[in-house]
Amino acid sequence: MGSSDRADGPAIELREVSKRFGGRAVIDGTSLTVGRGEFLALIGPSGSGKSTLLKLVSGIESPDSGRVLLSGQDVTEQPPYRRRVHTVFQNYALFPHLDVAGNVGFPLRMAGVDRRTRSARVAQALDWVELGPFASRRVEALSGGERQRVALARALVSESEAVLLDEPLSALDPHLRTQTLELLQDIQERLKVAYLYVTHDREEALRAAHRVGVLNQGRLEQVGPPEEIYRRPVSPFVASFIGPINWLSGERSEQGDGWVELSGGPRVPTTSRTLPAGPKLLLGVRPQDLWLGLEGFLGARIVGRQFSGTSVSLRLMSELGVPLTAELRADVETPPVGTDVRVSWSPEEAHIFGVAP
Amino acid sequence: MGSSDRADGPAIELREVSKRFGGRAVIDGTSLTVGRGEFLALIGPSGSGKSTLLKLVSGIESPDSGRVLLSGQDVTEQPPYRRRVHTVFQNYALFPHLDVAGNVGFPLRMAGVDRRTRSARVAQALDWVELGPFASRRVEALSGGERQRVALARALVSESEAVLLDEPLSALDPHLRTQTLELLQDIQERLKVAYLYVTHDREEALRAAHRVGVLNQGRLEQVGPPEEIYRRPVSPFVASFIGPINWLSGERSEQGDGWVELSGGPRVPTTSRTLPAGPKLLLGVRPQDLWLGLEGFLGARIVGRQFSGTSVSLRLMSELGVPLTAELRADVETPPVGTDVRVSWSPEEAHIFGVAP
Amino acid sequence: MKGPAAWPPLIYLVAFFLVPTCLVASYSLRARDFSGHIRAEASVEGWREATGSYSMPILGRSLALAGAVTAACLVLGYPCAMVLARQPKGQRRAWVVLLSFPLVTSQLLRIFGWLNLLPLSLRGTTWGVGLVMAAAYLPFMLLPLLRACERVDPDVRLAALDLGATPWQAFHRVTWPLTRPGAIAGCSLVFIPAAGEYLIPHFIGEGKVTVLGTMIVEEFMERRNWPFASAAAMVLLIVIVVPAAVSIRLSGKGPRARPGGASE
Amino acid sequence: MKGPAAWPPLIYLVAFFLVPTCLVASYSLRARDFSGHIRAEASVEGWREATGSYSMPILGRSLALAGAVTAACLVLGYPCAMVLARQPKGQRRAWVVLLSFPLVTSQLLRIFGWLNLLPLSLRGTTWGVGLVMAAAYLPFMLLPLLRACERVDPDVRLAALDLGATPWQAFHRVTWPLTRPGAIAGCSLVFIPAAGEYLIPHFIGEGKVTVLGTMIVEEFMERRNWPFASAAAMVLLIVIVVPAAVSIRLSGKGPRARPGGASE
Repeated sequence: MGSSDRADGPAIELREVSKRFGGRAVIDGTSLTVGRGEFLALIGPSGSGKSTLLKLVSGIESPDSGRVLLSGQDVTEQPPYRRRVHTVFQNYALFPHLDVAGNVGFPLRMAGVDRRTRSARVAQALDWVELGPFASRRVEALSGGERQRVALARALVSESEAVLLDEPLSALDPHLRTQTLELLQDIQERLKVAYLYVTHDREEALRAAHRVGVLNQGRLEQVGPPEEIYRRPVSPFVASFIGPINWLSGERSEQGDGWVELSGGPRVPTTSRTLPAGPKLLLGVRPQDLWLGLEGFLGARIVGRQFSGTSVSLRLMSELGVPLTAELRADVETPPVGTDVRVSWSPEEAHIFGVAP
Repeated sequence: MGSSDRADGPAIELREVSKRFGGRAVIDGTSLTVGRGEFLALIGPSGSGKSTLLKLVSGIESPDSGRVLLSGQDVTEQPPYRRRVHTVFQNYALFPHLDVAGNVGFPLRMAGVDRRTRSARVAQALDWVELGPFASRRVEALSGGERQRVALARALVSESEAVLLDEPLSALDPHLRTQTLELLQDIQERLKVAYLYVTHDREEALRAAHRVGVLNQGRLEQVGPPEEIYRRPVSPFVASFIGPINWLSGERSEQGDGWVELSGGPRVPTTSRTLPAGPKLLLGVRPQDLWLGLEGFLGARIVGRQFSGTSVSLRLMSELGVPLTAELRADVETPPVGTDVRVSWSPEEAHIFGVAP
Repeated sequence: MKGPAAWPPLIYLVAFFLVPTCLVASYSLRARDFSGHIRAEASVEGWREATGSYSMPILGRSLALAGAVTAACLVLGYPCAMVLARQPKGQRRAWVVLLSFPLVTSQLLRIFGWLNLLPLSLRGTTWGVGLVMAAAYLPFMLLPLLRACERVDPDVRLAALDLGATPWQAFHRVTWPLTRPGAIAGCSLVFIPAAGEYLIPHFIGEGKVTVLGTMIVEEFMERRNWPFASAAAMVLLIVIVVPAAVSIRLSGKGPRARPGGASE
Repeated sequence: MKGPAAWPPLIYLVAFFLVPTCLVASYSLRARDFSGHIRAEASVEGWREATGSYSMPILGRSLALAGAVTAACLVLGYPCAMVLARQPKGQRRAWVVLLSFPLVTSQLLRIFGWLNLLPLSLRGTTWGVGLVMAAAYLPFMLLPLLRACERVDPDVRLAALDLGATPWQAFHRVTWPLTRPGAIAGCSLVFIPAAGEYLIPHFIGEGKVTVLGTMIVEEFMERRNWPFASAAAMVLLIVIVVPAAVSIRLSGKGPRARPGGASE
């Protein structure tokens, strides 16, 4: 079961894959490549098809059209137990009648690995997830975090090229998520295994993945490195989903390109890149990119203030009647609630999209 | 049932209350006052006695010693159904056999309010929580967020002076928490009702409450406004619990007060206030208060980098062998992993505590 | 989601339940010859006898007996179930096993034990039969009641107290409505077999307590009046199906007692 | 948490189960006079007869019959339960109600229905008795099996396939071990009452199939050999208690099939 039988090609490749359930396209002509040793995170709201995409890769579902390739081999027609890719299920799906070693060794046993090799490799996999002394524990006696790591060890133990992770942190307590994510990252780097990681938590994806894909209604809207997705979203959906944002509507100024006329308000400058085509424009600025001062594009009144330790977030009511949120560093003195201020932003930080009328 | 029968005094007052379960003091001589119309959040790790404290106020548990006062009246000996304070339970504890209006009207029905008045006040309470059209819905047909609001309306409908909230957001999806917290805040301000709000999420408490109390092993370590708790924690426990922090150990410098000698490393300046007494000192600096540059107190190497949208967090290994975390704004250019930098901080932002040897 | 067609249990129901029932129904509408053999031609004589002046008092006695047994089981079982539901989980499980014991050990053994325990004045009386039936059927009441009580979120009762309900109001307005489906299930499980009980009236009644069960056996086996016996069995089925249908209706409408967590 | 003391169910168990059982046990160790009356002095004559050359073949036949009925129910019930567990929740609930129907409607009615359905060649034979018993007891097997199948997290089977198990391996290594406690419970619920069954051998066997249940009734009621009948009842109890205790042990050790979520 060494690496000699591996074909060339990316760890996972989907080519124009579609899947319908009851007439509805859950995955709609999606192509995606996960390179060898790459950590790719897929994010999207519930119902966007994230989990279905994983099932198409693992073989639990088969696509209506399109091809699925693992390490360059077409596995579209193969049942799940022939595909050399394992899944970390959202609820872990551990075998409650087996102990930790029995769970982790299951894939090896199914592959016919002899007992002695098996126990050595199980011990190794448990070391990766820092559960060395837990081999003979009952699964029921484990905490949520420990179960999660058993599920991970079970998916890693046969050293296949790719592991699928279905919202692996969602059942964990918030305070465990950060450290578990770091463990996932460390293992991924150490073993050079490819991760296809599904989550609905944008911060997890941005923090940990090499590339992030944003799914919306069965279609991949954008795939790219985290900072690219965050700084240059290709659609209002991506911009909103990847982080909080203030939206202002407007249209192209008649006084020439580079200016946007906000609905019922002032003109604001933009960077010189050509504005999108739609007759209506949508201009988005993230809360931490808003500046408050005596000068600025827009008048606004501070109507609320929340301190969160690292930052202070101010709720503003702008002269346009649109509420805005600004997030300032907590160590900067902020004006009190009720103050009238003017709001501006750096034109480079404004995300502008055209919308159909 | 108007406000005429209310005595004077704070909405909730606990005087030296203790409660033991099986020999262990779960609440240990705690005094606490929640003023009229005040939003007080209690935070603490699990097992710190937060929920027990609420049960002592509602009367579900009675204290072994100490007094409980509501609106100035001693209710220590009264059963829960005589106390004019209602609870929003962590799992909502809605009555599954009653519809929404039946749930919200329950306290009024128990108080003998006639049907017509009842339905008017139920409608009003449902308006407060923006569930007006849901009166005749089955509880089972509601989403988690809607159930939470029904539980809130039920606790508010009899317009008592105080409402107890037991981790009201913990069963909600993360994306619902922010908006539900704002709704809770709005209602609290509008109705001038006192909230005693228990949570293990420090950010919720800091964002929303007028004052925050930190519970540790049945004792209130500190009570104060959020910014005071965050900026001037009275103990290492409070400093750690209220937000991430880097700890360095050291001792008082022999060269005079105002300097701390870090264990195995350099001297660092502090503000002129006298240092605490303990022979050993603990110096804490929050990740966002660390500066990286060519000059600084400590040498360190950047060993990891995570982008989270609004900020970049860098993992550092200091020359002391202690790992540090620095959090920088995402729009500032950060040095790549592997760079050697020097770390410093403003002496005002360092929290210094004495520790027993 | 539509699951796969459930053919195997359907076949079971039809072959093992529906067919025998229909056969009995068809016998109830036939005539008989004097040796007791069923003849081909139709007749309502069986039904006339089964609803006549001989049968109706027996039917009435059977239903009254079953009703009294059910009421006794409910009154005895509810406090037991409430107490058991508050036990820690492991102990509760052990209790369920212990309480299931009488269900599965030989009924005969207990009947003969009881026969000798009963005061002489109760042997061969309806009271004696009722007492033994209540003892025999209590577990059928207890187990569904216990399940219903377990399912009630304890916080819901605390919430009622917290919101101003006295302990009695909390029971009347919250605990009872939430456990009612279990009580209805328990009552059905006691009433239905009690109405057709044969063994206990036969052995404890010592031939002096005639109920539907003993009457049907007598007609089938001794008097060999099959149309009458079949019609009486059908009357019993009808008398049982009506309350069962009602109880399924009622418990089907009952709420799930423990509301699920927030779903995405 | 230690709950309140469970006195009411304890009293029930002692009064309604333990006392009658002990009474029968005491009778089994007494002598009798010729009219069948129990005398004061002790004797092991009852036990000698109950374990003698007349009784032992009957005991053997009863256990073999119960075992065969149990095996037939398991083989028929397992596929039914698997199919039902995959139905949507509402339909599953309706099926449970339908399948409970034969349990609660009059046994007599079905026995007489069967009596007339059975080919003449099977009436009065052990085969015929076994067939009717299997039909009657199948729901006792089906309901616990269905509950066990329902509790198996479907993702666990998918995980097995995902991790390289063929469908047969997934059944053999995962589904079966997880549903085994339900199978054991079902087997106990069938085997135990089947070993002591009286009604079906009595009516379907037409006096030609003697099993423990019919033998005990005959000795008690007709021959009035109470020490023998009591000892035979105790033998039945012992034969039943041993497998029951073993099955409780086994199912008590069985895992909870659906692992709970992460707890704090």
